[in-house]
Amino acid sequence: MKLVVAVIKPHMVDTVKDALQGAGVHGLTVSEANGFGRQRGHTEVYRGAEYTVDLVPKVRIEVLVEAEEAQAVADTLVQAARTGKIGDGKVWIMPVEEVIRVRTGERGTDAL
Amino acid sequence: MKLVVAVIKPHMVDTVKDALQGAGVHGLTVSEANGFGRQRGHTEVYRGAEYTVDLVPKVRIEVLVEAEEAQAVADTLVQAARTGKIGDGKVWIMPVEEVIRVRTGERGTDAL
Amino acid sequence: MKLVVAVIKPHMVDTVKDALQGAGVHGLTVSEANGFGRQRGHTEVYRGAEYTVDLVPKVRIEVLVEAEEAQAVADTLVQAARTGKIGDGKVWIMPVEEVIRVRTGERGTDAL
Amino acid sequence: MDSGDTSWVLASAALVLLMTPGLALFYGGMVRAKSVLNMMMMSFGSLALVSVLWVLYGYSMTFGTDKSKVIGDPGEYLGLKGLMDPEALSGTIPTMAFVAFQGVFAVITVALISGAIADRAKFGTWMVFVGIWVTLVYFPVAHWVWGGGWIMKDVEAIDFAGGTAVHINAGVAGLALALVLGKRIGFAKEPMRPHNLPLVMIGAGLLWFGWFGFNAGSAVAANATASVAWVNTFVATGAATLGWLLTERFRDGHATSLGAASGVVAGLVAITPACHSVSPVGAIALGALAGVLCALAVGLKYRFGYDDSLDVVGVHLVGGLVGTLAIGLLADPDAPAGASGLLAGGGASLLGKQAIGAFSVLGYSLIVTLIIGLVLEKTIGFRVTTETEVSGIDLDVHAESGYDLTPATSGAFRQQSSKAAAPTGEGAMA
Amino acid sequence: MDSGDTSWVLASAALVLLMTPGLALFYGGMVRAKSVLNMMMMSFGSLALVSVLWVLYGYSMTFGTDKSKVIGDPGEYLGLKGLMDPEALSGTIPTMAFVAFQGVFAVITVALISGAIADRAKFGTWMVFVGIWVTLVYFPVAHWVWGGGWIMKDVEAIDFAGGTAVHINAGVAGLALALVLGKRIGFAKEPMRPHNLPLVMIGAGLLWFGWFGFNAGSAVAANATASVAWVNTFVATGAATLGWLLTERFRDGHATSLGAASGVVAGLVAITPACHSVSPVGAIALGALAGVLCALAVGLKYRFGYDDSLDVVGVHLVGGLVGTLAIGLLADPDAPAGASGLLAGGGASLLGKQAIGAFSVLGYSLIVTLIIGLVLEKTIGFRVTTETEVSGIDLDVHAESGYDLTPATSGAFRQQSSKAAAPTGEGAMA
Amino acid sequence: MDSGDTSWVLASAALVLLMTPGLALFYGGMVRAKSVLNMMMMSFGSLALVSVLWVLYGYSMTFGTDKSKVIGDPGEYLGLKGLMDPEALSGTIPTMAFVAFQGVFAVITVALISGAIADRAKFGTWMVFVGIWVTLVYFPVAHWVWGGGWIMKDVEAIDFAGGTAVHINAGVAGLALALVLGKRIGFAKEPMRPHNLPLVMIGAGLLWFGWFGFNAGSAVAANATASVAWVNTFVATGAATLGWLLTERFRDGHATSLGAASGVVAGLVAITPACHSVSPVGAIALGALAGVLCALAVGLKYRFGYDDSLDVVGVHLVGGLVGTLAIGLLADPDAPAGASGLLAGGGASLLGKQAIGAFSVLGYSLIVTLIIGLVLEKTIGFRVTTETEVSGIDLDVHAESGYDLTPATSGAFRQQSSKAAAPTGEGAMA
Ligand SMILES: Nc1ncnc2c1ncn2[C@@H]1O[C@H](COP(=O)(O)OP(=O)(O)O)[C@@H](O)[C@H]1O
Ligand SMILES: Nc1ncnc2c1ncn2[C@@H]1O[C@H](COP(=O)(O)OP(=O)(O)O)[C@@H](O)[C@H]1O
Ligand SMILES: Nc1ncnc2c1ncn2[C@@H]1O[C@H](COP(=O)(O)OP(=O)(O)O)[C@@H](O)[C@H]1O
Repeated sequence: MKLVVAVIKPHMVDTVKDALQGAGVHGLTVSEANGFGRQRGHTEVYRGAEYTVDLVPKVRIEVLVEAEEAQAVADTLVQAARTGKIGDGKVWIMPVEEVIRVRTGERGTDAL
Repeated sequence: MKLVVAVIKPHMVDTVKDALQGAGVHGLTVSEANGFGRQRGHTEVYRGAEYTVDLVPKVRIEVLVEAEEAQAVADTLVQAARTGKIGDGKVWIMPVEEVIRVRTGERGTDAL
Repeated sequence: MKLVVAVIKPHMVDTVKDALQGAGVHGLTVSEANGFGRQRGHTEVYRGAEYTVDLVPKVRIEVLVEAEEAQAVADTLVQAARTGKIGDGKVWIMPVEEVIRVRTGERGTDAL
Repeated sequence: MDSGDTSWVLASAALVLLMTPGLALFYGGMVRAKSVLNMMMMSFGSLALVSVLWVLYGYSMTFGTDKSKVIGDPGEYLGLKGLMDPEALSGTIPTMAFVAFQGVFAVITVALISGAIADRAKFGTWMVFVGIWVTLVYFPVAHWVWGGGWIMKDVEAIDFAGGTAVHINAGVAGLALALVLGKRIGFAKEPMRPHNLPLVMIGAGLLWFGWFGFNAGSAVAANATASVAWVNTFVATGAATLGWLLTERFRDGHATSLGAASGVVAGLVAITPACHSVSPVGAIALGALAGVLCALAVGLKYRFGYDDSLDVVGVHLVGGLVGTLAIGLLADPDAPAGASGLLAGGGASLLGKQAIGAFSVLGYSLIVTLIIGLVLEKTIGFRVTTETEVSGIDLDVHAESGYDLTPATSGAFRQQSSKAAAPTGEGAMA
Repeated sequence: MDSGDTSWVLASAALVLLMTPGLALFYGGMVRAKSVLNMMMMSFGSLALVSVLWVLYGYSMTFGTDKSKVIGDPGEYLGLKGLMDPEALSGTIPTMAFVAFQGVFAVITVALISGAIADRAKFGTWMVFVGIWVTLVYFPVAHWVWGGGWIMKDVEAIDFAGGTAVHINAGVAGLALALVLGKRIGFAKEPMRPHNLPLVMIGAGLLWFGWFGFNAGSAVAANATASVAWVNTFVATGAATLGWLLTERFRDGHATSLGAASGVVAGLVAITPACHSVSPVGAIALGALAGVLCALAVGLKYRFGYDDSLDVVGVHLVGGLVGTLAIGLLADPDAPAGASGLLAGGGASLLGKQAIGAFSVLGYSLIVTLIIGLVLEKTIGFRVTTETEVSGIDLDVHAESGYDLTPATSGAFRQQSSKAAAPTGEGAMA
Repeated sequence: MDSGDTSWVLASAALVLLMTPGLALFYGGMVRAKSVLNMMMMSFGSLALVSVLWVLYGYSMTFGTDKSKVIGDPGEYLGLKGLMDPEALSGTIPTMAFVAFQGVFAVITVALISGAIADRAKFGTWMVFVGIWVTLVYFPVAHWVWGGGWIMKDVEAIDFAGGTAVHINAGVAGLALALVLGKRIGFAKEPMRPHNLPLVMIGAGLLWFGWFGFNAGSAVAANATASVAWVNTFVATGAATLGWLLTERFRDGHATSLGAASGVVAGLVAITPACHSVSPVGAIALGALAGVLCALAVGLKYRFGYDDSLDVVGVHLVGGLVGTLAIGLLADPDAPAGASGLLAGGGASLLGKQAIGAFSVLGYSLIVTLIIGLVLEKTIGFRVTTETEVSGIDLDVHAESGYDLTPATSGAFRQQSSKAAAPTGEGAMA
């Protein structure tokens, strides 16, 4: 089992979700995040003072997958989330030792 | 050290928290998430148009535990969070290499 | 590759971010969380009834780093986030098998 | 007809109308985020239904020719017939202006009750309750107090703007419904704190503003009585807010914003019956007393175990009683009412009248509301299912949620499947 | 001069003024969180610009001496010259009070249009549109209907408070702009639900309140006519809200809070032209009809594929037509207008007049608005870029976002680099 | 007594009362989420305390028989004694109506100051400050300007509705307190942007609405003067908003919604003293000037390093000065005041009077406020601890937080330990 995590631009979530479904992923979990990286937030002039905002809204996606599918899912994610502009985000893969479906208690692949 | 992660229904958090405390867990971290899976959101007819909302609110729980307790904690979590209906969520276990308590700098088991 | 995760007090985020930048970290992802631990929330007397609130706001920080830098980054984080009071939070390190930069498809260290 | 008086009554009627949306916000902010819409809908629903019933037969039941000091002739002004005649006057104003002003009183009284049953009432049953309650309780009680009924004619109790007819009446009806519906899941265990205090403050602000129409408008003229009522309403509210905040500060260590908002309302409630019978200094005393007592009274529900969710009992029933009875003590002969309370040497008779008026209405409203509530609960059901209550009444009952503020969920997700549904009855609009 | 009438008109003018901020909230709550500010700015911008144009030449174009029943003499009261004279009266009130009251009508009419083009209009272009539209469409149409123009003098259609001049006019202009700007990205695919329904309810409450100035104030006196208008406005709204909620309940299974708020507005719109010509029972019928029809009409945009984002067409155009035409059926000779509709045995002639008035304005406004919209779109551009629309117009166009409620982002992050910028034009304030 | 005038003054008093809750929202939306409640509490607290002091001795100090043109006789109307007499008139209205109208002016003036010390003032100390300041500064200054004192009698400066007595006075007091309390942690480093701009807009809308009572009500009659004041208030605000937005657009590239809301207030402030002495075209000029100058002035705090958090100085002090002095230039002899400014050929004498009035009050208020502030800071302390400020004043001082909107925290968590606490003083209610 692997966990594929992606931090991407908020407006790409829909495309990513469709792409993942197309690639046979049946579930995922999404949460809000803020990113700091090369992409800087906008510089603001607000009421006569200037500020740089350096945290930009991102969405964090987690997908549990079978080990052998992890690379493929990560690639799908990367394709779908790409706009080619700075701040597109990161995708990474982490090891998972056990997965359980709460409703049934099924474990491993059956739990996905 | 292991990290037990659970994505569950929001209104089960309280029960889960109590159950984990009963099982000797002294700390955990909770965050908001949205899930996509078999459980579909409701179909809405809103002002004369129909929509399917497919992201449903979930809560994400993270518990750092000693390696040998991970299975037990995961089982407790699964028991407590179960309603038997679709969308109950997932629990998974991930390896952790090091834990540090910020306040004291203690490491490993002492940091929990 | 490692993922350094920290759950810290919200008002320390800024200090932590500055410290990490000073230590050569170029990106991170931040999200909201609530923590349960030794630090209890306040006891409230509200309209004639008393309550204990036991979830306190925290911030969750994730930093992807090269394996050899993980300890140093974790230590920097611990230093910067410390106030010495209960509830300062935890820092932990997890293994990561692959990192991809969405924009370019670069992998591994280049993706950071 | 006096155009100045008419102008003030029309403006006052608009002010009182605003109190119901104001109440919707005040109550709406106090519940948890998952039931804010249901809470507001109970007020909006009252406004919608009561306005229609008022025009159809309510005005006539309340202000039609008195029958045995119990009720007005319901047929007399059915559908307000005859009242569009420009010669139809009530005092110095067109009767239609009086219809307007009194109509919004009926609306707000019913809406007040809803605070006692937050988070757990079926919306459809609530609407049925509104129609029955306003007919069996409000219209008769308003007739007794203002329309020529026995409290006005025989008891001669003073209720300038509705301490008895509105606040005691609604407050005890809230208690009755809270008993019928039972406690919310988690009552006295979870804090159930207001989800949006700025919304509570907006509501409190609008209530405050509108209440000047409620109280000073009850002079039904733009004159010295209205002016005294205005000033008394102003200062009693200030004193009550100070009283509530000091009570909190002393007891709990903190002055809260919910306390400020509640103190405002407690003061407004208490001065309502009394605003033309006490002096401004009397109004300060009355307000301060109401602020302190109501601040203590909102804790009673934990002691006695009824879930008066948003403190309708603690604020409206207790505040209404404080104001109504305090007239018996504080009434100042120099005030427009010209009555003397105990402290002004007028003896205890006024206090007695006030008590009879107050407790008669309290008893009647309690019993009738209990009966209505129980019948509805046993027949069509009044309380939602546990699941609906836990997951949130807004989503289940109204198919909506109050807020969608997060960037990721607002527009970022395109729906899996979606189609534009044609309005039912295809050709309806064609 | 009658001080009572003046008092009521000044109060009414303030009430109508409040409707524009109220509309800003009503509309603002309905869009997604990422465009709430832009939505509100369109209303605030109308208020700012139209008030100035009204004073400069708008009043004169509308109420100046009639030229060929088409337009008022724009030069007569340029900059309101001569109207500060205490002897300048309009009926029983100072002309300046009439200027005030009519001015806020112009403001709200323009602001109403903005609901049709939510989330996607350039703010600068909107402001240019406001100036052109109010000059070429609103001032002339208001002159025709109220200022001595052909609809008032020749057609003799009844439009007490603006069913034709305000609602049909703005509603169809909204349709025109929705066609010019095209659909939002995701229209009929994403739900695009209101991001803040309590905000919608606040707006609906303030609109409701203000509308009593709009309708009852249109008597331009505090008299029986104003009182009848008040009561009709009250009860038609209630009936419309019930009508809308029952339609939803029946069709979709749920009565929504957006439905309640929309029902309120639909009722207010429909009774606007009719509030002094129908009886209270007629007002109930009219309101209920409007509630049902508008609830169905808001679904039309999916059928015909125009993105009238916040239902300006479904509520204002349809509601305005319902109210304007229903006068032809329901007008009651006992009502202040003294006219008889078809059902009161007055024959079809009134209905004919109403239809001519309504459809003339509809046609004129549609065509002229389409032309203005297209010219602006082709020249300076009316619609924002796709990127701005997707990521949110607030941030791009106004450099702000509506909310920053989360603990971590509010104050927790000190900025990387920040410096206090001196105001441009260094010595400007010195 | 004239019922029409009374009606308008009572309505105006209610409108002005609403301004204080409106201000609470306007200010509350501008701070960060963690201090919204504290911000609102400062306004609600002013309303509570000042209303009581006004009735007790404030009215008498302000409008009691003049003593040496410095102060009214405080004993004369102690507790408003004698004023309930129906024969007690002020001009054409009952004196109690005048008491009401003037009382709400005192309230809002004090509340305005709080914007300068957002996020960091102890609530208890603020309340003490309110009581002292209104007594030592507001009551005397209002007496000088309106109650028969030296500015009214000797200087003869024009201040129709409070440019000097309210805005310059409160604005400079804000500056004094900002200096006493010092800068917020992070001032000029963090953006500290408004956490809830729709709330700011609600507040601005209610202020706008209420201000028509403030300005047009200051005629203390429903007549031509009130009507001119209404129109001037309307159009100056529009022009100021345009001025502010254009300044922003030109300087920063974006017209912001905070700019629109601020422009509205700047225009309202500036026209306040001038609304019966300039023509509508003069009001446009005055408004536009105020909009531009205030937009530039809000940047001054970064240049000079005082943390006037919500721009009380930039908007109220600067706007008040602009309006007060501009009368000297723009006063039009055809306007109700009948005075001629420099541009109308009246010479510089009026400008001189205006300057003397304005700067006298500015100096007096600055010095006395500095002294009060410093004494409070040194004795009971005025500023909260750094920890409270960083983690948020709402939680620490009021034991509340403004919002709890997330599904997981609203109701999902049952508390670890919780018990219903009995109200202190067990038998208090028994
Ligand atoms: N080392 C890191 N650890 C965790 N998250 C990171 C890291 N670097 C970048 N991110 C996340 O990825 C997002 C995009 O990174 P950024 O450097 O702005 O652009 P890009 O990935 O296109 O070079 C950031 O906003 C942040 O959320
Ligand atoms: N492959 C997955 N990766 C990550 N999260 C998942 C995955 N599948 C499901 N989830 C999470 O678990 C939740 C419940 O899954 P769902 O399929 O709806 O029900 P069940 O687990 O009862 O079969 C989802 O809402 C989602 O948050
Ligand atoms: N076992 C755990 N697993 C996950 N998160 C934890 C765990 N224990 C504590 N935390 C997180 O760390 C935070 C601080 O822990 P706490 O026990 O309150 O203080 P401290 O770390 O100073 O002893 C908690 O609020 C929670 O978010």
